Amino acid sequence: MHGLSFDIAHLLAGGLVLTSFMLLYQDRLYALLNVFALQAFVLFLSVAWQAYAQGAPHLYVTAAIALVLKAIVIPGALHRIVARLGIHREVETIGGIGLTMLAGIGLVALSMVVILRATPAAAPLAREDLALSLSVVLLGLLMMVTRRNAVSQVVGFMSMENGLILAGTGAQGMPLVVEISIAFSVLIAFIVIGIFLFQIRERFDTVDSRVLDTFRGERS
Amino acid sequence: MVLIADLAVQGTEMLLVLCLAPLLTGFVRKVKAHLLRRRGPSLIQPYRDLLRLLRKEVVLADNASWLFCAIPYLIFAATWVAASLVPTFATGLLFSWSADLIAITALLGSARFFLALAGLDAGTSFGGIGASREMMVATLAEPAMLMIVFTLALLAGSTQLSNLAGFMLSPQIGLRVSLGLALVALLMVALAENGRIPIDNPATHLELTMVHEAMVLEYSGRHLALIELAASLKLLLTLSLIVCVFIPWGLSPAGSGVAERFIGIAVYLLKLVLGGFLLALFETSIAKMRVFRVPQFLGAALMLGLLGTLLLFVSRSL
Amino acid sequence: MPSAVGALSATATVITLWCVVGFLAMAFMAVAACVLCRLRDPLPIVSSPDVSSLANGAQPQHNGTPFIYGLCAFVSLLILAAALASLLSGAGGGEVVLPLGLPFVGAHFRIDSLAAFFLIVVNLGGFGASLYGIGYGRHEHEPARVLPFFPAFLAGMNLVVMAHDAFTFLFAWELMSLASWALVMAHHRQPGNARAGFVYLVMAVLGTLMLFLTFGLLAGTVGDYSFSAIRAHPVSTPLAGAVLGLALLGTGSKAGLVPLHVWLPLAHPAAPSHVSALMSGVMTKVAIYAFIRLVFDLLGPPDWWWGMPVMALGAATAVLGILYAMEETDLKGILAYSTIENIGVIFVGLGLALAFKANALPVAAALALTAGLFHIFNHALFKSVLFFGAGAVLTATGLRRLDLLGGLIHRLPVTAPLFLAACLAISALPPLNGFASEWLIFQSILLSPQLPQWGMKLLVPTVGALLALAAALAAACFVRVFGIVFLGRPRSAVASEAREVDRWSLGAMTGGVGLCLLAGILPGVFIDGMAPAVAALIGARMPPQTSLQWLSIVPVAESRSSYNGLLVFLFSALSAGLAAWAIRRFGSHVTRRAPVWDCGFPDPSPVTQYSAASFAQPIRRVFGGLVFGARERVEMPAPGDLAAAKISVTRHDFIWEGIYEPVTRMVLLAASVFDRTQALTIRHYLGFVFLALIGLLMVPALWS
Amino acid sequence: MNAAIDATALLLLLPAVSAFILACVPDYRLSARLNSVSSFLTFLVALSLLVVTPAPGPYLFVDDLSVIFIILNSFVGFTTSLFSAGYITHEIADGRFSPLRLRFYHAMYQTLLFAMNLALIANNTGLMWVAIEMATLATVMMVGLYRTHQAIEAAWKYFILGGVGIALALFGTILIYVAAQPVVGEGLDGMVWTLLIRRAAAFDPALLDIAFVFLLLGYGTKVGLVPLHAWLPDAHAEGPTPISAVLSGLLLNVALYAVLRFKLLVGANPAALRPGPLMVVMGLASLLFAGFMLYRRGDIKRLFAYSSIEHMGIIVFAFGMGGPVANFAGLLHMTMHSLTKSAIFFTVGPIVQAKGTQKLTGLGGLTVSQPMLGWSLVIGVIAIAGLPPFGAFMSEFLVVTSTFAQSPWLALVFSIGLLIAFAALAMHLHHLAFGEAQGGEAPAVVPIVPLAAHLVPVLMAGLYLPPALVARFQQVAGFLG
Repeated sequence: MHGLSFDIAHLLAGGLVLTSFMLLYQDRLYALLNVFALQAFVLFLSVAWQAYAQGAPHLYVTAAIALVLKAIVIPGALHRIVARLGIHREVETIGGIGLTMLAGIGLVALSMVVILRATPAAAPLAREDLALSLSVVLLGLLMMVTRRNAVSQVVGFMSMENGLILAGTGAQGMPLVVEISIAFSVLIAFIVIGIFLFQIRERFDTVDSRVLDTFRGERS
Repeated sequence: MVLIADLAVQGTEMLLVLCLAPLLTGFVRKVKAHLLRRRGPSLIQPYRDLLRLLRKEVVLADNASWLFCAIPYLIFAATWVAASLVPTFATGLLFSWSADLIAITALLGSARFFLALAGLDAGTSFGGIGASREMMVATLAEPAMLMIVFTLALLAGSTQLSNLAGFMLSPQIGLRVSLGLALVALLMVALAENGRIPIDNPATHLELTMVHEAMVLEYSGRHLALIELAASLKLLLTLSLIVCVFIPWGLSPAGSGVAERFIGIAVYLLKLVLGGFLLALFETSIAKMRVFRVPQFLGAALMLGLLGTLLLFVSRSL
Repeated sequence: MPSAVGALSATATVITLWCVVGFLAMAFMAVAACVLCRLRDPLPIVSSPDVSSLANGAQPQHNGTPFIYGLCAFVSLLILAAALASLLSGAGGGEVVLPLGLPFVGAHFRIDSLAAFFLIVVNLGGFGASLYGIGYGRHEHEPARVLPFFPAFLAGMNLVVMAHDAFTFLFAWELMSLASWALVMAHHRQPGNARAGFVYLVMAVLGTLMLFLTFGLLAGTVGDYSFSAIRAHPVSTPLAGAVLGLALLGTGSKAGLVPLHVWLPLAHPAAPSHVSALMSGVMTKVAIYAFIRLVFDLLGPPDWWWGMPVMALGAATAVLGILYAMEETDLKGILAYSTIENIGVIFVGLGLALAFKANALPVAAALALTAGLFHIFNHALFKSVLFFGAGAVLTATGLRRLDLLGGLIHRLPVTAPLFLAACLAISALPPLNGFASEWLIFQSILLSPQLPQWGMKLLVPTVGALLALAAALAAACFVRVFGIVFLGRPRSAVASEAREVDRWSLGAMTGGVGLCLLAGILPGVFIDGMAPAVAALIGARMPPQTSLQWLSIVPVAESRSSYNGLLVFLFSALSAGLAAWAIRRFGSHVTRRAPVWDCGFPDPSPVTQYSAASFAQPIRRVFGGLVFGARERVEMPAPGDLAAAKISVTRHDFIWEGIYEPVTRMVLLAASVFDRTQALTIRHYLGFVFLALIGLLMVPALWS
Repeated sequence: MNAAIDATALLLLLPAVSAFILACVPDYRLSARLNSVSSFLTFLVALSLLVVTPAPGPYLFVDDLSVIFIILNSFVGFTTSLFSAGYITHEIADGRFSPLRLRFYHAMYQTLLFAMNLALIANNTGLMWVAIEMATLATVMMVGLYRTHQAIEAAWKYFILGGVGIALALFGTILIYVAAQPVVGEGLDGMVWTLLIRRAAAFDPALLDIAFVFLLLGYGTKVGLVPLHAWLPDAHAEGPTPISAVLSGLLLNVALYAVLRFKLLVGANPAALRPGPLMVVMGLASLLFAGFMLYRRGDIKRLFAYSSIEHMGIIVFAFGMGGPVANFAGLLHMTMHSLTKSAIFFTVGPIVQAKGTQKLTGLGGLTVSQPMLGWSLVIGVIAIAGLPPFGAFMSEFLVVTSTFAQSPWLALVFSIGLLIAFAALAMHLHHLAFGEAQGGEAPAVVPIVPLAAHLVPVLMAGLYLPPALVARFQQVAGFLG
């Protein structure tokens, strides 16, 4: 792979990490969803570039899924849910944004150390991609851990999935099976989450998982 | 022929202790009375008491069981057997190997066991007091006694009294610290076992201080006679034991002739007189202690016995 | 002839195995019968057990009870015969391997002389208990909770003794625990029994896990769990010490070594009495069998210090056990504590044997081991009788508390003397068997100055003193038991209306007492019987006893000590008879009944009698302060005040409070701390995942 | 050859087709019966694998390891479907299930069986991942089936934690591919088990290490290893009881299977981090943690859910220790746990239905009020606690003794963990089974057939293991290394 295509791939992957940080930084739900859409778009670009660079046309499918589903449909749906529930101002973070960002930087460092040390033999693109996608995965997980709101947890979860897709596409020649499964799972995940959100709203009139947690354990 | 002779000696020994026992009790009482400047009853008063008791009717408590009636015989039998196993004037008696010092202690233990049961049988509070205190005394006196037995047995290499006495006569024996400790402990235990002052007062019927008398409170007539006789036998036994182990001189060994036997008897009687006198002297010069001081007294005996044993264990390797 | 001898032994093994199968089949039959009854009558009316109806002899329907117990008795007798034949023929070898159990090892069974001896103990006890059960079982309210487990329990104990590989052994061991646990839980409605069952089960599993570890050390490295393979690969010295410790923990928890004894006084009273007899008299012995098998047989030559912990624990167990018994007021509880005491005595014997064996003094070792084994046999006998007697009291009155009993000697004229005889035996009084075995133990202590180690020199005399103390306390304890329960005046209405129990129960007790007397007056026969087992473990034996003059026993050599139970017995009987005859002949035989005198202060209320607690008070004042931290407080009202005076005693069980309570507290505390994780939010759980991930990623990141 | 391919295909086809059919059948009695019949046929097909081992294809394959899992799974699946038939009748009568929901339930049941079979016969890391994800989603649906507050929370918790676990597992899978790619080559080959395992020694060890971390955590979440276990108790407690049985008896095993496969892979590379110690630590942590958690439980199903965590800890510990004996013990323990734990849930279901509560305080004296169920529960608990004469005793014996030879301290800690867990179970057992009966004495239908089908083999295994089974287990144990 020549220099330019490597640089572009690298840039796009880096953009994904950046958007992850932006996700961490948000304190409004609408803004969060918008940033998530942005991340999905970056993912689309990245996957599309990989498809072009690797000459693997099946990756375009993945890219398209990312664009349509994650950048447009899901954020839109979530927008509507948030609007209907009227919770757009509530993103409660744990431990403050600053601390979260610091932790995020630590996570990126960790993933760099872990992956780059481990893969001296692998193709450079795969290495970089893996490191960056691990960062995205960890940042998504961090987001799930530091957000109380169910919608933002779902966003964190999907951000993790984005990282996984980045990793999958970065791996040279990874069979189609995986892409389909990812798309498939995102679809199902969305459905399930949709059902759950629907029910949760139906029963508790809020998607704050704290309310869900009131019971938390022994049946009383 | 030898067997018959042996049997005769054994029989004599048994009869001797049986006959001597009340005399010893009477002697001690007499000496005590003299020491207290009283005239005191005659020496043969205990015999008269026993005979009178034997002739009297037995008054049984309503609640008394068959065991209550059987116990005097059992106590008497156990004590008598124990007493006849102790070499008095002769060693190497026919049946002396059938029970050793441990068995003698245990036989006395059986007698005590039954006596305590008798105390509980009528279902009175005094009987209970006596029984529980007696067993308390026993829990310390018996291990102390066994420790003494251990000390002696370790020295002599046998728990058999005849062998023990034989060993004490032999020149191997020197002046041993362990022996001294054992002697002191044995004296203390002997006082406790026989319910003498300072542990118990054989003459008292003051309710709260009595131990032995409380248990036999409900006995009368021939039953009481047997128990009194057993008590006398026990005193004699203890004294014989002490003199046999610590002043073994004059004991006639197995297979000796009639003359030697008689000398043995004479020496034995002398020893008894001496022992009875010392006992009376001791009893008149000391006051009875409170019941709950007794454990300390006996605990000391136990410790002395243990110390004696330990010293032997340790010094064997030196 | 060795092949023939081996064949004989194998035959005995096979016969015994078939008998065990018979036990299991009986258990299965009982289960099937219960299930069938249940199916026929799906909604039985559950009646709660009623003490008064029990005392009045109201008997529920029992069709299977005599059948099952009778069969059990028969099968026990069969095994007993097989084991006796095997022991007396002196056959070793004859291993039977079945393709059961652990697949790559198989189930090994073998009856060597040690196993044969213990089979005799087990099945003698089993026979007695079954016989007793034929009568006693009729009073059972829920026989379905007893009948299936009783044969299974017997099967378990027999299998433990026969097993000759680690897995089969532990399997049988745990089967035995489980069956006895089920029997403890038979009267599950009574308060406290659930706790008893719980403590018992946990202690049993603790013991089993320790034995797992023991066998892990013994066989784990080789990977072959058969005993012959273990014997062929002895462990190294430091490891062997660890094995000894683990074996002490594992078998001690079942045998009742202090401080692992806590379950005994809870579980033994809770079970039906014939089961208590088995648990106390036999199961604890099976635990000792396990100890002997592990330490004397499998572990190889002992180190000199091995005897010390065994002896020290044994002595402590003996004294503490009997002191606890002195304080206990539950009849069966006292018997259970007294079992602990006797276990201690036995362990002292075993410890001495270990010490002698390690110092190459085989004859002394043989003496000590014989003493231990003889005491095992004796204790199985008299403890069974005592529990049978307690069961008879329970049947007659429905009561176990000493303070409600009394005067039963009048109401139970046959049980009382039998119980008394067993009390005499357990108090080590001549001429009964308890004395014979304790005498042997004392004799072996007297041989111990030959031991060269200083630790031994200091320990052994102390142990001897403690044993003597325990023996004296045991006498006091059983005076208390017999005196309070059988003598005096009845302390409750039920006790005054008790009725003698059935013939089967009395027969079982009579048989036990007869054997006690026999073993007491002819100890030499029994010692010679045990000689093959001792010789197999030590390599030496006590000199043959039965050929001696007058059937006396001489532990080591003629010149030293001897004891003749027969003569002492005859002698005493003769003296007592002589005295009785003389008095009949010369004295008065007039007897008059009159009210009790009591120094002139008789009180008709039975409450004024000495109670169990007051009987124990002097001894508590001597030892209680140290051992129980006991404090008495007397509240004496001022003169003129009509209020009652009060005495109250506070006691501490230092072992329970010092070991078990803290452990329980710690476990519960940890449970509470961990339990907080049950009530966290999803976010927190995600946090756990996150932290686990980061933590694990750090490992490769920081690895090199 | 053809027949063999048919067998693997049938394993997938049967549940898939029945799922469709069951989704369409309105009558619940018929569908329950169909459910059982289909599960039974699947079980028969699974048994046929014993006779004919199909040749591995690029997507599906069967080896000795997976045969054990497949047979066990289809067997428990079948018996649970029998139990479920009785169970749902009661639920319908109680009005907790609507017929529509029941159609969904049956369809999901078969989907779950399909997904698990797929996971077990997949010859492809990606396919396996997809199958396990599908199984997760199916169970999430079933856990939330009652639509109660608690059920939805349990399902939500399960979904989120399961989702994260699945995501981690996927990352691990990708890493494995990345590690394999330079050696095996690009494309499908890089994910085929049979190829991977053959070439694993040449993979980049550092990458394998990281991959194993992700895979262990990812699939470990589904195994219920501490600290990833949080979904498990709630999911067991709030779903229908047959699902609790399936979760404990099957799904955990499937996840464990995945972990074992990857352990094999990583273990085949001599330069990689040993996977054993990681598994040992997590197994031990699960055992100890779950042991302590058992004490304060107030809900009977949650109690046995924690016991499942404990046993998964034991199994993972055994496999982590490795060696022929420990692996054998691990396999045996897994089998015993599946059978016993589902049997326990078979008794718990009717008990809870009869008493109308699953709180422990409301359940007591079961051997008095419901003797058959009560004693079955006692037997089940004794069996699960590793007491003889049941099979778990043998496996625990082997684990402890073989571990003690290698590392005594670990064995000691392990034993303490066993004891702590045992004491807790015993404590609850005494309350549950004995004493005065509490709550209703309503008659309960005893699921005799499924209970016997589970407990009798468990009892038999404690006494006698057939040599054929032993040979197979030993072969697999040797193969697991």
